[in-house]
Amino acid sequence: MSYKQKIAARAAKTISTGMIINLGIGLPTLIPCYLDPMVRVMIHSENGVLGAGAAATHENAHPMQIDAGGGYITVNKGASFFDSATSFAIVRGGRLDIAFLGALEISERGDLANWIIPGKFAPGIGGGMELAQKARKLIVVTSHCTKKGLPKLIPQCTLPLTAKKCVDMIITELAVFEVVDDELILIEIARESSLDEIRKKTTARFKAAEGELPAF
Amino acid sequence: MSYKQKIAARAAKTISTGMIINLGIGLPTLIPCYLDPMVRVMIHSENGVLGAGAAATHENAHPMQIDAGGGYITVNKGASFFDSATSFAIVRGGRLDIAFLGALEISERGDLANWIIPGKFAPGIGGGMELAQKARKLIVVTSHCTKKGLPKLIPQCTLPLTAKKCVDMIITELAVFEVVDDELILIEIARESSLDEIRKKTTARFKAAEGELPAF
Amino acid sequence: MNKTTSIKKAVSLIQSGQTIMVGGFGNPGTPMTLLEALLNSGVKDLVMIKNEVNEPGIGISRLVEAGMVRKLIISHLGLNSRVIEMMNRKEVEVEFHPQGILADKIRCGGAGLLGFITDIGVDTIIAETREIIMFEGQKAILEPSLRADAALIHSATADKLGNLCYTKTAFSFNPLMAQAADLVIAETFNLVEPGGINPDHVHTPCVFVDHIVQVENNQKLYGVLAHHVL
Amino acid sequence: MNKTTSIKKAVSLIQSGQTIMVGGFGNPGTPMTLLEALLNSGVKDLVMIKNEVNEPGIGISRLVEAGMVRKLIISHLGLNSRVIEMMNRKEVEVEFHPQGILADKIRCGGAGLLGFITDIGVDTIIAETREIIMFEGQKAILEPSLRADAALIHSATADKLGNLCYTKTAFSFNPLMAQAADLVIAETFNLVEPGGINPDHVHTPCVFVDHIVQVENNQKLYGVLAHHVL
Repeated sequence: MSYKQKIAARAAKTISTGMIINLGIGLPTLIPCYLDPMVRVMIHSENGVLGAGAAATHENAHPMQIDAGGGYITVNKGASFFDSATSFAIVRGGRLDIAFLGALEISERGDLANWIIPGKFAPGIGGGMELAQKARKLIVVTSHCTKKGLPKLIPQCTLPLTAKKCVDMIITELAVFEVVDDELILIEIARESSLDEIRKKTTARFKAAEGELPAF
Repeated sequence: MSYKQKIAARAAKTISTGMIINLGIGLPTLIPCYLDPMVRVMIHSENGVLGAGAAATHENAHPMQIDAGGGYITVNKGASFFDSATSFAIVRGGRLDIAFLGALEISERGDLANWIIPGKFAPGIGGGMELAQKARKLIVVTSHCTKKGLPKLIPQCTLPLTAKKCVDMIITELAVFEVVDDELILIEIARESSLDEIRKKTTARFKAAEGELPAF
Repeated sequence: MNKTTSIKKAVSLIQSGQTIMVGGFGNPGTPMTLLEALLNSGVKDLVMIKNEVNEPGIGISRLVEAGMVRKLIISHLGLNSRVIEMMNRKEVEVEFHPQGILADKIRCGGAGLLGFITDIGVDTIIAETREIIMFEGQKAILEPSLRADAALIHSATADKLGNLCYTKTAFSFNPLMAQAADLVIAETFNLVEPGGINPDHVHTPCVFVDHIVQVENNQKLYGVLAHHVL
Repeated sequence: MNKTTSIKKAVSLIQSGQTIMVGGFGNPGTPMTLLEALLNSGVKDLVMIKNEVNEPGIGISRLVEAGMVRKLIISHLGLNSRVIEMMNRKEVEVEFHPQGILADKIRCGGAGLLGFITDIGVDTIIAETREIIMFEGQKAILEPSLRADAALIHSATADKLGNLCYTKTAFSFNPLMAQAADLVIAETFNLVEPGGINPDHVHTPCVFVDHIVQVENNQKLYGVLAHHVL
């Protein structure tokens, strides 16, 4: 299992039947592979579909049926298609139970930065700002550190924000945190990791939940 | 021919093929009866239909198919149904070639008052304000005087306005006026009437168009 | 997620004092069965949002006439002389909006926007009760969005997940209100299984709808009003 | 009112210096044939509004790469490294908006409203370039509506009057842009006679559409992009 798969598998456990979820581009799109088949969710993709199914194959890909990441998709029974204004009425109207997004930085009070590195990476915001600000629950799924090995969970974001105090949960390959009352609470530790390692790789202040922490 | 029929017949002549028109409640709904059958228009009704046809009969009335006045209607080939936001996108987006409305008062610069008599008649504005303010051309079809015989074309409106400087043309049983550069121009006189009668029954300042005025 | 339920259970979720949106324009699209059940439920002190109030003895007018409605937020009272009289006697408070402005206030509420900016009515008395700003060189009204505790919706066809289709002039305010309330109850004539509606033809995606109630196309409630046929 | 015309005649109505909306999100809904004709028409100095810029060598990206576009108003540049490089070299100006905000700016333009009020982005750098007010006790952005000289629309089916139907994820920005431009040109795969579309299933009423061009469902332009299939 790669670190991405580990994160996706843990993220899948946050989802329960009846939920409406949105999966950001990249790592989040792996999450459905790890869903219990008994869990029935509806996947919203902001390009205008509710009820997205598995990725399409060369046999059943339809040129007019993609998700927001550009991949060809199937749809489940009960799906619907709609325009971009309706799609963001779903987002901003608070109809998404969970949105899963990646991160460049997360502050210790739950601010998220994930869309721009001024002067280096500025492809535009897409739907991320609205997803971050308005989903009922925002779960960040990300590697614990940057490619250079620097912590992503830091006291204050240095990059421009996607949204302030928007993150509800953070799932990395090392740990799971919840954000409660503007504080980071460590609630699970990866089997492969330890509190020590997490402390070393996290400059954001955090508390550990009481009792022995579950492993994942 | 009643005075209403005379007005409706004259109003029908303002319509040409390809136009999108909206008919206010009451007198304006008589206008299609006088349309040349060669003239193909699409009738918009603000309750959410484009392509309204003739009034329905007891035989073909459908309980879910009415116009904004509540009358059952038929629809023509190429009709469409839509919600109230789309319906007013048509109105406010300037997509109506002509809106026909009634009037309580019209000022000499083309202000219209037709929706409220404070303390006496206040059923609400409905779609009138948006029709008056945003139709490409607003044609008022009205009796020349009130039931008490008082002029409706007056120097300044005394009643609350529907919209300021919105009227493009006024058709009464006595006369046809155009509003050009905030001035009323008399352009036609009813066969049954005379310039003298119109002057007597119109306190709004107006000019007569040059040359002999056509009769209607 | 089968969202079908009984009319009794659905209407029991509406409480006195709440703000309720009601779809429809005239009879078409008015959720007649839901309104009748609400009438019989005995709730009171409601704020109701609708295009108009139907005609005397019909639809929402029955609730107003029964004294269950404290305030109406509407576009016009049409020909409902009974409710006009109640308004004049101050038995019901009425807040009027231009029709398309009311529609867009609701659409904005459903779209998670705070409000919109319009030049409609700037030179009229409706501007007196509204916030005016200068916007791009012109006078404009700031119009706040509108949401409700619950919306009562009429649909022609629904699937059990809550996807809705409307027909003819029964669209009107229904698709807008279906997005703008915390609790959305939709009645439907035709109930189908998921997959029974072409995904291109869904007018209201199921994410907006909480409960579906199948109702009978009862001609007493939904039939042609003879006095409106020429 | 038969609104069908030739692609040559339709595209000849677009002039250098104009602001043009282009429907679609990725390939689906992008009016590939209209864009190809526009590419060959030699207009320049365009301001183009689209969700994104397609991928290198595809759709609107071809016009940007050809230097015909002065400015892009979009939500993101996606994976289009060629256009990102052009932006970095200042060969094309890019104005970014959050995706749903861009959608609603266009919807507002089409609805004859001046703008809307939103809390999206108030605590971010996008607020720095926008007008901020206090609205109902909170910081909010006044977002002006957006219109264009012309809109290029892709539809699945159209009748000759200009009523449009979309399919699958090819809705996206098309229905919004079809309302928000002074000149609306729609391409369609299927052209039918008036009456050939159920009035309940019309997505864009014909009143918004000026010209219809029937185009071939050419797999070179509209086919599946193999690199996006897993």
